[in-house]
Amino acid sequence: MSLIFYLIAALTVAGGLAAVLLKNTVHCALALTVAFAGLALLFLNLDAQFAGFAQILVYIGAVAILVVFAILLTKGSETPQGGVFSRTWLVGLTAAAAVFAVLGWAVIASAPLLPKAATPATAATSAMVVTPAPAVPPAPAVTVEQIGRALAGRYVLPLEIVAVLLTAALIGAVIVAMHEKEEAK
Amino acid sequence: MFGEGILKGLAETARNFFGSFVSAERLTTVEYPEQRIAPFEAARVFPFLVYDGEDWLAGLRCVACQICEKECPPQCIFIEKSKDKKPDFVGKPQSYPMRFEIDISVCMSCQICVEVCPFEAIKMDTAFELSTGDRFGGLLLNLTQLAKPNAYYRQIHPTGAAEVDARMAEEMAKAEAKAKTATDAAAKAAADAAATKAADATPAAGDASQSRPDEESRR
Amino acid sequence: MSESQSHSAAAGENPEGRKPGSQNLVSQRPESQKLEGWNRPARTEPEADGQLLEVSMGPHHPSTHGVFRMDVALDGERVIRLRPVFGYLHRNHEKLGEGQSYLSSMPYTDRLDYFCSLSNNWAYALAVEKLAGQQVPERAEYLRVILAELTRFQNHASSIGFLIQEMGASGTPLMYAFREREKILDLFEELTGARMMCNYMRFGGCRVDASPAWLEKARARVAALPGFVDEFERLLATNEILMARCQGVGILRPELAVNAGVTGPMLRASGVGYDIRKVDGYGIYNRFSFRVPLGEHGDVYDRFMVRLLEMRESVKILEQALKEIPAGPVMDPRLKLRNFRPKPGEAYGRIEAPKGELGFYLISDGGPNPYRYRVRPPSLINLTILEDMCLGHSVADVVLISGSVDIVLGEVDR
Amino acid sequence: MTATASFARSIIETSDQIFVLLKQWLVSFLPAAWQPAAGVVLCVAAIVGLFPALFALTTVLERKGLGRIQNRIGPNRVGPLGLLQPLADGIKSLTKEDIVPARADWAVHFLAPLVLVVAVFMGFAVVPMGRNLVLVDMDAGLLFYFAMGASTELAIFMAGWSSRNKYSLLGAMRAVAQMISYEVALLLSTVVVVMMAGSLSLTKIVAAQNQYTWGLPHWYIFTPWGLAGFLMYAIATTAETNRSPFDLPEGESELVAGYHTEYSGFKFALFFLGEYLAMFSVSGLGATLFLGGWSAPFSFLTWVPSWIWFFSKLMLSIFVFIWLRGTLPRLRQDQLMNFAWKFVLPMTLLNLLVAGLWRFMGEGWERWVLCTAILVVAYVVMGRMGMRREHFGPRSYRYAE
Repeated sequence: MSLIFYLIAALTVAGGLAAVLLKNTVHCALALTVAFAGLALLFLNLDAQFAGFAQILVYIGAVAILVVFAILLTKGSETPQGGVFSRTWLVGLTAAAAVFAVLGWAVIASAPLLPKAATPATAATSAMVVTPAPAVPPAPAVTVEQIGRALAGRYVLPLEIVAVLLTAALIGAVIVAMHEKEEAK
Repeated sequence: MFGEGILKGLAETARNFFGSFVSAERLTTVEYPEQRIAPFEAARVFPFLVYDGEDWLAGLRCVACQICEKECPPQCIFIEKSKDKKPDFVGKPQSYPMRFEIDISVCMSCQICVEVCPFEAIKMDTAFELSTGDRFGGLLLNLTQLAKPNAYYRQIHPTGAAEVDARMAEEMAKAEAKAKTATDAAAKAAADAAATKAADATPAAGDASQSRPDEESRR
Repeated sequence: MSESQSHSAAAGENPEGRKPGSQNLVSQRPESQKLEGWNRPARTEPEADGQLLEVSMGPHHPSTHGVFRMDVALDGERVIRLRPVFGYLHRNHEKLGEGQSYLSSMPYTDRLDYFCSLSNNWAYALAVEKLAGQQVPERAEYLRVILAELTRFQNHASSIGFLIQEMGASGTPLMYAFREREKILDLFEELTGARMMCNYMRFGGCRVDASPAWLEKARARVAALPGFVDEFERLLATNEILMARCQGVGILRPELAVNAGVTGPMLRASGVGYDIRKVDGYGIYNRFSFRVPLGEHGDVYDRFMVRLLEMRESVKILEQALKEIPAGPVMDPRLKLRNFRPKPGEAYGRIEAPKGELGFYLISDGGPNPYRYRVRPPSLINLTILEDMCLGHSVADVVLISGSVDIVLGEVDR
Repeated sequence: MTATASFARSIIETSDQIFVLLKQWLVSFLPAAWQPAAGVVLCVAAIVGLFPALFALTTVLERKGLGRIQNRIGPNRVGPLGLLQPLADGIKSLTKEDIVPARADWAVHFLAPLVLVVAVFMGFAVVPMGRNLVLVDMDAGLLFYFAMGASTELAIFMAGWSSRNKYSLLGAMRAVAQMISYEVALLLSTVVVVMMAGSLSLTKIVAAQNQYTWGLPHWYIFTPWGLAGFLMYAIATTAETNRSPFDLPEGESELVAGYHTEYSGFKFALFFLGEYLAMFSVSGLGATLFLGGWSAPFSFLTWVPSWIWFFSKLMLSIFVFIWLRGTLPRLRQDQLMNFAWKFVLPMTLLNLLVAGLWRFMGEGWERWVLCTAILVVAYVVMGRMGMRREHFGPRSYRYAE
């Protein structure tokens, strides 16, 4: 675990906290974007290029924009006058703690499964500085091609099911929107 | 329908792009401070007062009749008539302007003053680089700044000046003839004066009381 | 697009006779949709389904042609309400005219529609001539036609240029228009002494005569004009983006146009064949053969094309006038410009200015000044229906529609 | 004879690799441990220096070119032929007051131009600008490029929102909606290249195109799917970079200046820089994907240094951008969206199918005919349908007599 990891982790956590704690909803959305970017950097730090770039492309390029648009379109852009804490903060905290516990348990439980020797992630400090074809042992580093082959081979059925689902959702969204527009007329 | 309109437009702009390098019809720009176009003869910017001879005060054609002051649409002319009268070139006593001021920040270069002037005394200048550091005083032209010789008028409006000169020479001749028929000595002296004026390169100003065939009847 | 269909279907009630069966739609149109007041809030048509965004476009907006303001209420980008606000350039033109001699008002008319000073001169001269019963020499009439048509040509070219500029074409058509306008203005300057504020016409003729050299130059220029129109047409007329932007946008129904007193290319683009050059035949226009192009749909594209076609017709008139121009005086020799006192009475002189019917209404009480001096400015009256054309369209279209009206604020606010 | 030939070859080799050699030479002064990091810093410095310089040159070229298109001369006062104009502009924007509106969200307002420029600069990292002349040759290069491109949208939104100006917000909303719509088409239009080259690495894509038959290169643009893909790519990138005719976000006739209405001085210059850098970067990517990157257009011209080819292709596409700007009016927002979703996107999807067909039909003239036919028919049908749906078309006019 290098210094860079801690820096990125701190950035991510700070972004996440800011997203929860800031008053202005648009600032929250932007802070969330910072958290997304931090996550992407973590992926890259682990040499998972595809996951990292997909994180940026989807979460920063699309999801963040979506969130921001949603905020603006639902009149949520005004700064609330009162505090940022909701009255049901205790429930929220409990739920968050439960989720964190489950995730933590999952991580700790899977730790013994990792091969002990394979910790080459430190070699690639950042994706930007990766020199072409470094002499890193190809332990858990998954190339884009491998992901592609896996998606088009072994996992083709889940992929297609997800695609159908998303298409259906898209069509549904369009129909909902069209319906509203006609009602407005 | 399939983008051919856009392609046609692109071809047109490409033609203009290359055309502007070769055709003066296309590239009409004149790079002003270095290149200058001679102003058209009819060009008009701001009025000036014409004088004959060398001494601008004596030769000023303006008789302070104040017609231009009255007719000026934006009222930018101010004239103060003299109390006394000075003899003009034919010896006829005429008033002259004590003050004649034109505020060229108000003037709109309409040429109405030139059109209504019966004495050919006010004409339009073609000088246009008149910027000044003082926007009030600097743009209020007084008599000394306004008075310009007939030679200058000839230079900037040759055709118009030639017409005016010819007309005035004709009137001079008439006045001379009139003077000759009068036999008394005083008139003869006046005719002498007029003759010396006529011999001068700049013919004298016309007389308002004389009828000028087309100019006068038009007004 | 269903909107545009219903509009074009309702486009009836015009003297030329249009699609049968469309007439009854006009009579059935509910009262609420007829034009009553220009500042009335939204008609029944568009309805906001969200929060309205009030935008004040102008008076310092890049595309309002000067100091003109539109208070626009937007739902998203759709216009729900639009209120044109005039008067930022009011210069008291009419009252000035009442305090001045007939001659002194002439240079002020230049400044009404400063793109077409010669047309304004003519309209005013026509009114005074009617008032005084003044005749105009033949050659002066020809010169007036030549100058007015040159003015029309350059005005239409520039107005198309501005329109496309507002569509975002980074000024290319405008620069081409200005290139040609430059050459026409050179002609004006050579003849009248000024490029824009010509102050050339007088009641009873024209101020100075045109030299044969000038006429030759004018002939050469006019011979080059059709090439310029061709260039414009190649550059713009079939451009898909332009068609997509202009067609079906800002439809002006002919009955509304007539009711609102819209004139000029705007009216003709709506399909009403009304051109004062044909209707009045003022000056000597009935001697020339030219056609009046008419639009079909009354949208922005029709206005654009009608202007383009009118440029071609202007060239035709110019060619005839420059060929037939007789010799002779350009001014009635008996006329006195100074101390001009027409007999008591009233007169309305109107011409087909490039922007529409430009009229001057004068009442004389026998004095040296008009008792009443009134201008009928086409720009202002054509602008009054702006809201009706813009409702339901987007902001981008508002800019386009106001551009297609072809206004000059000097004339709107006077 | 062989000596001169080998000498010539070495000259050609050196001129081709001059920047690489220069870097190695400069780095060799440092201790071995620092060399990789120093090399990267050097490359980044080169990119950060080169492209703004190119931007300066392009602004003056654009103004002059646009001027000539419009029958004007263009700037010619500052320096010889006006070439120092960008210097004057730069000094002006640096010395101008930096105005932040009183109600603006100053932090976001400040960050927006920085985020934009940084995101755009990142894109250059993976574009090969010559043989061996690429900062990072990563496997997922194309993906990286698009990931960075996607981040610019957020910067534009930040700029528009933080200015607290109606025009800015409208402009930003327009820009973001437009960029998201066209990003889909942009991604899909490049997928065909990935399908053919079998790699997301841009160097491999160039290498796949750097072959010659009868002296002609195997650029992807010379295939039916490549041409269609290139056209779609060109349309999508024009929209992505907010250039005319898709410059709605900053349509000055409607929105004054769009999302950067409230920016002045150096921040405005940064937006300007970001826009032009985006233009260079998409031009470079387009050249890489479809025009063979740094490869020469004819086999007998391969002796010309590869970076010269890359930059000529880049400048050529910049010239096309300028030409389009000088000719076309802009579209309206809904038309822009319709165009993206109803024309460009279906065409790119169809192009995927065509590319697949091409791949599996094998060598021979049949695939040429079939692929071309499919694309042309689709284009004609869609063009006609689009026009008919919107009732567009040339009109004829009658005259009142």
